[in-house]
Amino acid sequence: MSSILEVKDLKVSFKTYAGEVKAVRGVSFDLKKGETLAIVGESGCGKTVTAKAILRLLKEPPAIIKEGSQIIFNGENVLKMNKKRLQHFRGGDISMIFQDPMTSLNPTMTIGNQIAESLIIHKKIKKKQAINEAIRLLEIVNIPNAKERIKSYPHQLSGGMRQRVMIAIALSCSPKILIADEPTTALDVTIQAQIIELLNELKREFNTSVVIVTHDLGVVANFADRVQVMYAGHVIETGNKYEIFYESKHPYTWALLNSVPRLDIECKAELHPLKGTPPDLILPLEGCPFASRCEYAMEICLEKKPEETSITDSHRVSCWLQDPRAPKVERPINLGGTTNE
Amino acid sequence: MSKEKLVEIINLKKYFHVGRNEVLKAVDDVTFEIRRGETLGLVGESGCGKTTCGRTILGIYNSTDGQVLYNGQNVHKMSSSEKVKFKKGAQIIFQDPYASLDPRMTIGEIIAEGIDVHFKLKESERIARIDDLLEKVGMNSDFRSRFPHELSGGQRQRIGIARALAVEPDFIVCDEPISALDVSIQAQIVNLLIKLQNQLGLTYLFIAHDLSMVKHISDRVGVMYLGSLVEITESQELYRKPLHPYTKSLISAIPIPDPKVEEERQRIKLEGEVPSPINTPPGCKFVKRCSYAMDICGKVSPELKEVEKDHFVACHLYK
Amino acid sequence: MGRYILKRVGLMLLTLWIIITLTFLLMHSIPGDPLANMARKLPEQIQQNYYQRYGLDKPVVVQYGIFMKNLITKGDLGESLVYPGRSVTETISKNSKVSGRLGIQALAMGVTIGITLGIIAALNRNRWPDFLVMFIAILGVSIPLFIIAALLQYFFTAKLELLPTTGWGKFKHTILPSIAMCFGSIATYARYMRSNVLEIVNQDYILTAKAKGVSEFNIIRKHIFRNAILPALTILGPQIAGIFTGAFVIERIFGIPGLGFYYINSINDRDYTMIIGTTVFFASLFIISQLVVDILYGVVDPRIRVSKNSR
Amino acid sequence: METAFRPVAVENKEKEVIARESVSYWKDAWRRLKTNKVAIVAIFILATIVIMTIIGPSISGHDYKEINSSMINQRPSVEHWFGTDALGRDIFSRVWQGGRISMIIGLTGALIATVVGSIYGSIAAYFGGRVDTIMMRIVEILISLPYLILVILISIILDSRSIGTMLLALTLAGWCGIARLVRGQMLQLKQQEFIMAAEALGVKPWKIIVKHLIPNCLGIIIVAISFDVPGYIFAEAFLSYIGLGIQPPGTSWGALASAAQQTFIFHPYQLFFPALMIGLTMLSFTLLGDGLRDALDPKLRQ
Repeated sequence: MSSILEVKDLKVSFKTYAGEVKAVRGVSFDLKKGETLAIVGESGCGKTVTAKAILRLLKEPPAIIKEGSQIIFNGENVLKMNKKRLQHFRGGDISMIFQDPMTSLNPTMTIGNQIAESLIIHKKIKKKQAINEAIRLLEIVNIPNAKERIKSYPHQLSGGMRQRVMIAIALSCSPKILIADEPTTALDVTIQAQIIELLNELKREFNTSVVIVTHDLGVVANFADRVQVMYAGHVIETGNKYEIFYESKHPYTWALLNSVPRLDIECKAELHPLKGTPPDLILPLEGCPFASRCEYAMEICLEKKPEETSITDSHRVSCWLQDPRAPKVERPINLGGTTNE
Repeated sequence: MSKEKLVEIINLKKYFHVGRNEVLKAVDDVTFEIRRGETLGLVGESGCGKTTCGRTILGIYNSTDGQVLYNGQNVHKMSSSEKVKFKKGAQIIFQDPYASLDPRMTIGEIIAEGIDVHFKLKESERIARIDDLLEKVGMNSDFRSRFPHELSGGQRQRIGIARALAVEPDFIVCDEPISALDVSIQAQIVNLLIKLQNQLGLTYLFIAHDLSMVKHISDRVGVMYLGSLVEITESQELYRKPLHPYTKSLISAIPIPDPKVEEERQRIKLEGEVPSPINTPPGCKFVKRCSYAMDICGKVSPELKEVEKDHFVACHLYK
Repeated sequence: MGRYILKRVGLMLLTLWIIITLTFLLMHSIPGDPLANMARKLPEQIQQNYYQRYGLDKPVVVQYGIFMKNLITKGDLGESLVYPGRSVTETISKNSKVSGRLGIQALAMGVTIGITLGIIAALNRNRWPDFLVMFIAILGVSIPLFIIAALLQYFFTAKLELLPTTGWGKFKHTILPSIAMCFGSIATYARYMRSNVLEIVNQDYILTAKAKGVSEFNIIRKHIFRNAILPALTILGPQIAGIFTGAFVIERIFGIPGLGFYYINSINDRDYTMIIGTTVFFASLFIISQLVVDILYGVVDPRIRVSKNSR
Repeated sequence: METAFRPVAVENKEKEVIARESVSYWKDAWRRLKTNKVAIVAIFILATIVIMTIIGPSISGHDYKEINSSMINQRPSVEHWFGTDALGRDIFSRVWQGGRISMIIGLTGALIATVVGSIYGSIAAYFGGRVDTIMMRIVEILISLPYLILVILISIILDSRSIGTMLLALTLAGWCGIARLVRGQMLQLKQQEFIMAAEALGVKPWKIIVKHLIPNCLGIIIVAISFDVPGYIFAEAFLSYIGLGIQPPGTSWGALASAAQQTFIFHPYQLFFPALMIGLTMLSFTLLGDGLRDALDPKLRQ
């Protein structure tokens, strides 16, 4: 499989009155055709910033994409695109769904017009045709009464419906990549399940590559092929979902998996939360960003940033525990075995 | 755990008038009990009335009808001195760690607020008490002079807990205390709540929409849908053997962080969305989305019945 | 919607009645009576006639009854105290045309220029067009109207001799007064639009539009402009008030025979019937225009339109 | 190198630590305001003007009432720094004397309106229900009148010629805006969870008002004052212009400017100085208000 998107050494900072916040600190990854990549991490880890940077949606200033960062789509550097090309790229080649469906639709425009807008731009069709196409799209995303609904304004729809409209807009021009930034976080569980199922169906049908940004490991287990775990602007571990869920190597990944109770396991044992809080991204960071909260921290962790180690072709991790000189540490979770199937 | 009832909620109703002839039945005829020393979880999707229910139980909202008995006393019919005593016994922790602390007060002042109402302490004792409370929630005394905006979400939530503990309550309503927090921080707070419960013998009403977390922390769990309590039982039982069609689909909708389990899971699809809680028609509120719906469901609203030992469900499927 | 309008109109009539009553009673509560000052030197008999003619010999309540009856049945606001025989209603209807023309012209100019400048400023945030517009806007709210008017007169008539200083009748007479009057509106609208646009630029739906590949021009036109301009309607009410009071000063400086001009004269003459009449007229016009603005806002903004329909 | 791989105990794991220094709300706001150069310049200008209105009238050596028929309409000179008016009075002294009146009216007017409006608004918000409805209906009616027309009416009735009656006329309807603002803010605050928490703890109502509601409203009230002051100075100038203001020999910036406006074409300097002062004051208050709003707005705080 060939890569459709490659991100190399992406660095993003924000200028604030308190100082420079280094939100993304050298992130590299690639996305293969038809694959779903999940970017996982807690708020402030840089996952949303990374996603927005791919479409160049960050406001510059205050955001600065540092020199040397590369985002390559089909061999073309997104960061070097001119205005015209960028407009075609956005929506045509790649599109995005946002976290909060309540605020991501224009309140004074009917949803039909909002869907048609992108069709008119990218498919160069007439308004009337576009509206017909919009009705078809609404039917695809399972909105009942599409012909009537097309005339609705966003506030007349529920959160779940709005997110469906967002999906319809995103998929309207059959983009090659869909970026979904916490698409279900603002929704209720039953609606969340509906939306995930819809996305699952659609990505198969359209053969779209998906980057999903989320903090919900359940969604990841259900939806993703590959997972990338981020912490304080760094990718600390990446691998396919089995590697991450069953054979992860980074203490932070362990902690993430251990801090959520599982509905299907009968176990009243204490959760294993992470201690403390993530580092302040304004302050300089030396060594491993996770060292201050890591149970297995060694002296070197506080001094030197760990290099990336390859475990398998797909599985890579940045942790000093992988060094041959480091003590051997048992993975403290055993997710496979304790389920009561 | 004893079966002694600490709080009894009997046919509690809380309606809001939202316009001419429009009534929002946030809590509609709900009956359950909270036993001393237990954690009762209350789950449901947004708008199901779980938060309103918790606030009405504490008397923050007046009830429209029905009773809340705390140690046998009706919360909504207390004299003002009884009310002060009740407020010392029953406390609340809020959802939003940003809105629940006064931005103009120091952490010390926030925690001391309850102490000043219910105890007469000398200044040195007062400070010692604040430090002790900070210690209890895993923070040090440096925080006493800090302001809320300097704290992270998890830290603020700890302060919220310390504020509630300051009056030495035996019952705490935890109103979605973790839903605004990051996963790793959620676990910290949940562990803290469990630790405090064991130490102090607290009783919790734990309100949340995250069923996995509720199941983890609670002894018993109640499920609400559009203002009604549809099912209530022990937390393991609820997962093992959900009876109400809504509970079944709710459990089925929750993704499990385990790829192999997810691949094998068969989902019960729940179509449509939660209807508007304004001017609801008679009958079971779940009827429109229920795949087992019968004629009677649209006419008579089912009563909460004990169908198995300690397992209550409001559904016409169970006689 | 219909019910909403009905309710608003009802409330408006109540407000109007309160204002009329208050104005009337306040004017009649002045120590002595309205005529005391001017009629003092007149012989007893003439004074008597005078009082009778205006009904001032009757108790205030009766006077109020007569006033209301005439107002409601005939739209009659009485007769000028200072210029006997001159009907207040007629004076108002004649002079308000002049003021109306000037006011509408100034309002239209102020709103259009203000909105345009505000958008330009916001889209060039922290660059020179922004600073320039904000400078103009701040000057507009910092300098009293009569000083602006004086400056305009000085440059355009005394120095450049392009336009007439005072007078009325031709279009050229309206140019300077309109410019002077709309300064405040320009300033307010420019500031308001600027902050509106800046807020909207940060909304999520603008991000959605960008992600769709909408061009910058179309984002401004279709997404920013419409959302920014709708709330701008809500401050039209105070603007209209500003135009009214602006007229008092402007008409006097430029010697325009409008209602403001007569209002100030009647204040100086203490012509009470004229004051009552004109005040009532101004207040009603203002209240009605606010109502129209509100209803208009409900019609154009889908968010409000629908929520009112569903009620 | 091997020692580098010894596990270290990461200290202070149990207790939460914070890295940045402690700042209170007001201190933080002041820090923000200080970084706003425009606002600081505005404060500086205002301070200068206030000081000059106090000492200005007595430093030129000419009393502001002193008429000198041999020195009428003099241009600015060493003797008369800002020139003289049609009666030969020293404009320098008159500008500062007038400024005194204008500033008093602006500041006291805003203060009275703020106090009255805040109390009115908080009462309405606190009691809610019918009390609130009636109180706000009254405000709605007052607000639906053009403000200056109301001021004119009241001035005529009070036959205002002194500062006192003028202040009365200006503030009688001027508090409505603030009342609305404070009520809105209070209603919003009442819904906040920290107020609910205080109620749940059994804190007495008056203590909730004093400790929570008022401190949290102070920010917007301060901003409102700084935007209100120029409004009163403006209104005073307007009243003076239409002949309902301060009467000679007393004066104000508005009265000075309106007197000079008629002969502006011949003696522009007579208008220039009062107009400059009005403009500078307005400008400074507006800019200061902007700065305060940015500094006190909790939405921008992170």
